[in-house]
Amino acid sequence: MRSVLYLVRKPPGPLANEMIDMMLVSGVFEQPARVLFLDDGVRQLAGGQDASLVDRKDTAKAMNALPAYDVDELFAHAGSLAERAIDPDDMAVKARIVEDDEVAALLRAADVVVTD
Amino acid sequence: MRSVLYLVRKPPGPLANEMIDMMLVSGVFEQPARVLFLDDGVRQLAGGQDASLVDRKDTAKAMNALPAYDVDELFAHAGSLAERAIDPDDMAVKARIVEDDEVAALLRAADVVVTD
Amino acid sequence: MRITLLIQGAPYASDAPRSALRFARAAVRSGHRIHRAFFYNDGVYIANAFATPPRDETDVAAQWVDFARSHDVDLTVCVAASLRRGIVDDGEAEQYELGGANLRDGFEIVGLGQMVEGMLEGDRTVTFGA
Amino acid sequence: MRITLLIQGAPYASDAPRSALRFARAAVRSGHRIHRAFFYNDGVYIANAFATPPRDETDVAAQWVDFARSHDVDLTVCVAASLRRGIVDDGEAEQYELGGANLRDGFEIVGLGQMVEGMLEGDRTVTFGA
Amino acid sequence: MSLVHLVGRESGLDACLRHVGPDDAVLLFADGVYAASRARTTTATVLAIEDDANARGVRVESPVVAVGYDRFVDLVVSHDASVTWT
Amino acid sequence: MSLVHLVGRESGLDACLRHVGPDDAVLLFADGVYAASRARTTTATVLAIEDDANARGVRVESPVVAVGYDRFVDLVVSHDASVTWT
Repeated sequence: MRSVLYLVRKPPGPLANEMIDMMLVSGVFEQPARVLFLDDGVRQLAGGQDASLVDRKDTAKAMNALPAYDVDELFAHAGSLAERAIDPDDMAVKARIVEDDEVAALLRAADVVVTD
Repeated sequence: MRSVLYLVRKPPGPLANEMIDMMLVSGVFEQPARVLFLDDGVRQLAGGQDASLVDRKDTAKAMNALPAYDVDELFAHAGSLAERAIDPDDMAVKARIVEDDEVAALLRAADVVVTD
Repeated sequence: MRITLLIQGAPYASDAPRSALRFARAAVRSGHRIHRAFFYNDGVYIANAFATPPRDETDVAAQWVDFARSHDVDLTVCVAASLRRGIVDDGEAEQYELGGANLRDGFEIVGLGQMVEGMLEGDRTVTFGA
Repeated sequence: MRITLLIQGAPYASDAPRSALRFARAAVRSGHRIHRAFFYNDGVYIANAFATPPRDETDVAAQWVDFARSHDVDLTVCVAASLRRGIVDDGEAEQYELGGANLRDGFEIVGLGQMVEGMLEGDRTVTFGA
Repeated sequence: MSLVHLVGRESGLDACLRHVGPDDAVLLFADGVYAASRARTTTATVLAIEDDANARGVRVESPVVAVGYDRFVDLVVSHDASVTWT
Repeated sequence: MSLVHLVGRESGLDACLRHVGPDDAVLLFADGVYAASRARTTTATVLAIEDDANARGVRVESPVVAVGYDRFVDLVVSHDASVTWT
């Protein structure tokens, strides 16, 4: 079955939540699916977010529903986190921290790469 | 009468054309109106554009209609042009080249600044 | 003071309609008046009456209409920007034979002249970009 | 090859629908097949039947419909993304009592499962982002 | 003449700082709050909307000042004009 | 496994170049062609859609290669997957 990598490069918000809906459906279809947070995408993982303050649905909370749909391989780019001073030990979503070479490998391991 | 400065910071395209429509209406209302091209906005001035190749309306051509509506003070930021290697002698739209200090003065001379 | 707002971003791709509303509420709280809110570019998408967000999402269009009714604000969308994006009132629906209209109650379709007038009449104009 | 397209940008704020169409035309010229075009996020705005661009602007929505009819392409928009943005078919119009439908002829409202299926069935999937 | 610069996107901060005058203020709002940490090194007066920062998990630290939307309004009213950088 | 990187916005080039492999190709299209001059200094194979460049008054100079949409299709077909950077 064709595997998909969701490459998340945008900050949280309504559009990010729509991409999570697509990831959930990949899970329902039992499609092998991984999620890689890169560049501003790692902002979706930052701890201490309270989206209700701006009348938004919580992106990190929606991300945390993914493992229940068997989308449980989440990766966050170390360099992107560091550039944005996001503490890997205080992330709202559990993701494995990966270096540049692993990013390259993840991009090449998927049959399809979908970007947000 | 309240004067307006249109601060153009986006590249050409359909949204740029809509902002030009607003400038034309300022002209019709005889509102003192100036246009300042900054950052990617100077891309609207680049020579040699042929928007028909991508089925778009020509932004530069629309800009050139402004003086007929008495919007005839157009300014382009020298630094923004230089960063993008746009030759000031080969611009599709006639605009006066201004340095940083004149940008600051233009922003402060207007009663209203509208951005694109 | 009388404040005019120009809102250019779409309801989901941009924070502009939400930020502008929170600004407008605060302005009224502080004794100022929002003279006109003018939606332009992709900002006009907010005026589509058919938009039906799920119950667990806030409906920023409905919030704008409530606010405008309570505080006598002109909620206006540009006619040209709306027509090319498919937000039309009854008159346009008939004129272009579209088989239906979808302008949300509380919004008015106006020309760009109304925005320029808003700038001229307001003491301040604030742009909320996409 | 069978190619699936995911298009996420709105007709005016983004080049995505135009670029994707030019890609699709070239793919067909080269003997490939566009299996499905799926519009998502603000990309769904393309399916608003009421959109009436001025005569001197190209109508990218109409071009997509023509292309899809000639080359047997599924033109699909996501149901959830469309509903919250106000693009609805007759069934939804009735269900939500909207007083009218505005889905453009040639487009079909489908679930996200159809996009995932498109990825699984296509030999290649190309994203055209906002 | 003084301006309030309204920064609604992270990249807007650098764009506006080139043109900030001594009597101007810079306000970070919406996704503009992502520029809060970088804004600490400028000499300009920078404020940030507290709710927008907290919604995004962004900490606002001195000399950047956390404020509410009421202050957003005050800034617009007390300066001669506003310039939006998105 | 090889990738074709589809750059549809100027800022997409820098983002993608960090992750380009030796067998990859980079294609600039739409507003991505604004990155054409900067792309000349990379060692990666970079192509640009000629119509998109000419529409914007952008010159495509060696080693960046000007191509048509047919080549866009070929690149997608001849690489294992595409990654879009907008």
